[in-house]
Amino acid sequence: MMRRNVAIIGCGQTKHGRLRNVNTAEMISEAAWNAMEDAKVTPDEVDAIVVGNMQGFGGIYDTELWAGELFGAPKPFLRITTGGTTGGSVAHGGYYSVASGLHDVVLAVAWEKHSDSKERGATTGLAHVAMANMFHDLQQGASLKWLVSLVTGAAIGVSAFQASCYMYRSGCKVEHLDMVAAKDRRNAAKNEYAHLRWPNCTPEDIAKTEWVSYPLRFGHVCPASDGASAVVFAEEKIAKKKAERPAWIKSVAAYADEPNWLGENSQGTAITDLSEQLECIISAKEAYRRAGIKDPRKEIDMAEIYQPFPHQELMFSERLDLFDDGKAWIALEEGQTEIDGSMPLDPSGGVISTNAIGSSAMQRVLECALQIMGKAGKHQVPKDVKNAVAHGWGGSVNFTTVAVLGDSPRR
Amino acid sequence: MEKREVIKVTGLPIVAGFRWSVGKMMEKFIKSFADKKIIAAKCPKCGYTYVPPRSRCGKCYTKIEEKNLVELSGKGTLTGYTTAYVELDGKGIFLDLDNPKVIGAIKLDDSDSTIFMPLGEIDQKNVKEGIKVKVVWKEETKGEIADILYFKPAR
Amino acid sequence: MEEKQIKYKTEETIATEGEWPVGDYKYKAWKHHEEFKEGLKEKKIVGSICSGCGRVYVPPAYICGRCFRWMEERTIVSDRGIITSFVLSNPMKKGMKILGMDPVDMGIVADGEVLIPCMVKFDGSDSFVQTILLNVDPKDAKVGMRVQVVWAKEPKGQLSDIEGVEPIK
Amino acid sequence: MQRKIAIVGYAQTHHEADPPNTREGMVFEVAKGALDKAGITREAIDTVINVSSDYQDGRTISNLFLVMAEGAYLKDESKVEMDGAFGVLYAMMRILSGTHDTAMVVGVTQGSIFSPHQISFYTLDPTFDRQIGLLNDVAAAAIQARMYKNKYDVSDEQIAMVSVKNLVNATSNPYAHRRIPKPTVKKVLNSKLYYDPIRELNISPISDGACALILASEEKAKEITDAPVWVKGVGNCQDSYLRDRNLLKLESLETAAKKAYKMAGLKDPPTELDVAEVTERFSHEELMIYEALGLCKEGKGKILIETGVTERKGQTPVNPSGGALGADPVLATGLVRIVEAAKQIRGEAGKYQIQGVRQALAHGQTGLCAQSNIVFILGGER
Repeated sequence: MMRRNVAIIGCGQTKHGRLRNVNTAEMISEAAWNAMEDAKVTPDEVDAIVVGNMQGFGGIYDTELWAGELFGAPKPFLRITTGGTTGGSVAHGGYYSVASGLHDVVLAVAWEKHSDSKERGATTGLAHVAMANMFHDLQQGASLKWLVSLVTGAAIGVSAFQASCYMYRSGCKVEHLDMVAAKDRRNAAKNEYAHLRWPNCTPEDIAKTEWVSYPLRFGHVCPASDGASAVVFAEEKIAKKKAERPAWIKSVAAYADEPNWLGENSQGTAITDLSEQLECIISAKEAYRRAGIKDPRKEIDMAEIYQPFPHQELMFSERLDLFDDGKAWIALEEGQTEIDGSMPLDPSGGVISTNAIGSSAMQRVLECALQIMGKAGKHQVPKDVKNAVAHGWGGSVNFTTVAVLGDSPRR
Repeated sequence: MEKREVIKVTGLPIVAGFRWSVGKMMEKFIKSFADKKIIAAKCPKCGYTYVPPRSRCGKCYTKIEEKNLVELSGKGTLTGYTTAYVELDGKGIFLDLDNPKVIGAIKLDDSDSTIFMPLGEIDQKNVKEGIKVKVVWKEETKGEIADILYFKPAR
Repeated sequence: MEEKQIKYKTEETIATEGEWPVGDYKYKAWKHHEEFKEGLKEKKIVGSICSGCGRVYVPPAYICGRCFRWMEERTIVSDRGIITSFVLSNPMKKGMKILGMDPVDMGIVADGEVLIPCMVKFDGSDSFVQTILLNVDPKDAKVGMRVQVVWAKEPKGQLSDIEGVEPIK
Repeated sequence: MQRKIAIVGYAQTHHEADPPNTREGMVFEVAKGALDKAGITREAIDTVINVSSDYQDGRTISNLFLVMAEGAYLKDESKVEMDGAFGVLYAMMRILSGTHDTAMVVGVTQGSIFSPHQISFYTLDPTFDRQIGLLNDVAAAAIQARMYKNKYDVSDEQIAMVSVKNLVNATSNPYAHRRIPKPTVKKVLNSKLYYDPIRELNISPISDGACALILASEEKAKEITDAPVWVKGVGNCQDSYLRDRNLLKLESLETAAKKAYKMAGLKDPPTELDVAEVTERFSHEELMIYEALGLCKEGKGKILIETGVTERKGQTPVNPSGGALGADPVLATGLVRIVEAAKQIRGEAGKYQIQGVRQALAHGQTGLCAQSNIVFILGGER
């Protein structure tokens, strides 16, 4: 069958940070309107809207029922919500909406407003992922010491354990995590939409921050941001008419693994290495196959990786087949992953600098699109970006979204 | 098969709390309650008037700014209603009400939105679509949503 | 150092409040932990074994998603295994509040104690169990370390019967 | 549509108030059931769409724990957090794009663990309506029912007749939840009053339930089954928020239906549709649905119910399975409607089979007073 080509023709986002002068509806609509204006389309030209956020964080259920009119309702709406990968999944939904032939122009919007939660940071939402399990364990006579160890030791959830696994697997050291964090904070300083910006940040600066729980320091951890991002997808003819240099979606893939941490109500799962990330390996493989990419290391020019914690940038760059398993830290040491390196990773500063969870994986797609369209401004990578890969990660370390974007349609 | 029995798991008494920033338009709206005023946002293009105010017209997508805020009289027409014999307890249980409450759908004069507010000082028999109603404020208003007590028949 | 970081912030408007009573859900679960706890009473670690792929899940799981079938059989795995990952807490301090509790005051942990939450893969199982690494200097904690269960003196058939794990001497 | 798509397998649980089953158990039961029905194994599925709600399940990212039970291990997976029928739309998009050939959609809700009515309260504008604290899905529906009654002179008895029809139908559906012996108008009008004029038997029950459905592209469908049910048309639309919407009609449903009819090539839906399965959370809503679907003129829904047009023996039977008033596992309900419509086409509806069904409609909805609607047109012949 003939496949329909789909491109991103416009991107919009809010500044990220603590946005206490707008309500959620206004925040979402700002990003949506920025994207529509960038794409030079009006709501009347938009056929359908795909939305998503992580509902537990903002305390509102199906926010678009209330907020939809500010950016396009009445219209077909589709809500897609998959945890950390939500933004990536929403972008995939936007792609499929157009690729299906059911719609020609689709707006995809994703957001989070962490500051609406009374608890600090993202704890409300994150705790709720495990809440049902925790209640169950306590009812089954788990000790208070175990609970305290869970809450204090693993305050940042499963990621610290994952860092421990990854460091054992790859031989990388905490110093490498410091280097990743410093690089991303410097990149973020060039991105006016980023939440946490730290010009001239050095690994030594990061190393001076306190431990959250070893092996992760405060300097390694993402902030809890408010913000929204949006992109407009269009079919080939419209895309060519509306955009000078559209960012073509060559493929998307989002494979699910067994939950890596615990199963439903703390049943065992058959995974012991949190850094294996089989779902990412398969998603990447499928995405490259669908995009016609044979050698990602040669054909991919840059990547936006979902890395709320620095070991994840290294780990996922390997799972995305941009480096050998366990060897990304060597590329890091050689400066390959810098903004002017041979394989720039997260020139936007990534999730480690800006984490409005529901929007974060959408931001990766948006940032790749900006790089291809040449609209990334101060954090535009110096080399010509022909193909880019956008990654999202979430669930209980078992969901991955991958999108391959390019400067030309898939042949 | 008997192995697959099911138990119920109850939680700790934890409540997730939220505090939603209301944005500039809503802030004006709520704060003006202190002066016993109800304001609305009138679309500069199509004229549709939103109460509570919002920053973008849902009908023609025009941006609405603070200069487009208008003051309403606090009087309006009842366009629909229901008598509530139950109410949710916040945990999902419908509790019986000893004194049924009347909820009114009210279109305030010079506005196009419908707001859903309690009705008071009215006999249930007299609740009818089309009757005129007006806002009843707390004696001392502070600029918060609770300043509005209910709506009552206008005459 | 903090001052070098720029964090984006806006002025504040007023806020309205609301809640979500997450503690009021009445979840449903299998009795998998009942089976697990029965074993603990006799210092045994029970897992479920898939008749399709032979994987052993600890605590018992009911569905093997790989083979797409129920797991009816149960098996006992060793109480020895290896550390697959661990993290270190900051030293516990008096006055710390965790879920509204002061763990030092309550005698749950010692003042200055560093907790080592860890994941252990018991020999004969394909899962990890999250527990605490005990009786070891935090500096000596390592992934790959051989450990054994520290059992409660008198197991009562509850999850806390496994107090943690310690290095095998 | 750029590819033809068919329903090739399905399964649902027996919907109940509080069955001794877990979320995981229900999902596994229907996923396996749908595969068995289609006569294929998990390996034949390309992509899986989960339909569930974090608020309903009390777990953030609730779908992550269901990956294994729904057969999504190492599959291209996603989750739609609306009615299950929207999940089917997304699964269709994935097949239509040419990326996938087969898809499984699994929807699940356990009303027993937390009330969907409370969750409906969380959809309100948090800066105003949620603070006033009066509205929820039932209260909003009551205001709508009252407006509708007054505008079109509809009696409580006529509205109760919808409940009676669907509850009578539910008695012969083994999967239905609410089974009351010999439902009558009197029983409905004597049931507990919630928000006037809405009584207990005007409201859909709170159910635990799951439903799964397998879709396939034309080529795959023909390999899998001799009795594919083709998706001939689909349309969806979301209306404005409650405050700025005309509550007297379901405009977004009308838009959705028109789109679906056009795609399916229907010119005169009332005569061309042999049966409809719709999501009526409240009995008055079904009358409004008749109107929005174009089965009758505005305000004339009462005539269809009075004259028996939508009875099982009528010209256009609506909800022969008992509809949402018979069982409402919220996020799975629209999915169940599609399955019930497909069963009618395949002649597998048992005691409530309508004779000679060739074309059927299924409807799902999300939001207060049916704010977001989706319509499917299914057909048996090529």
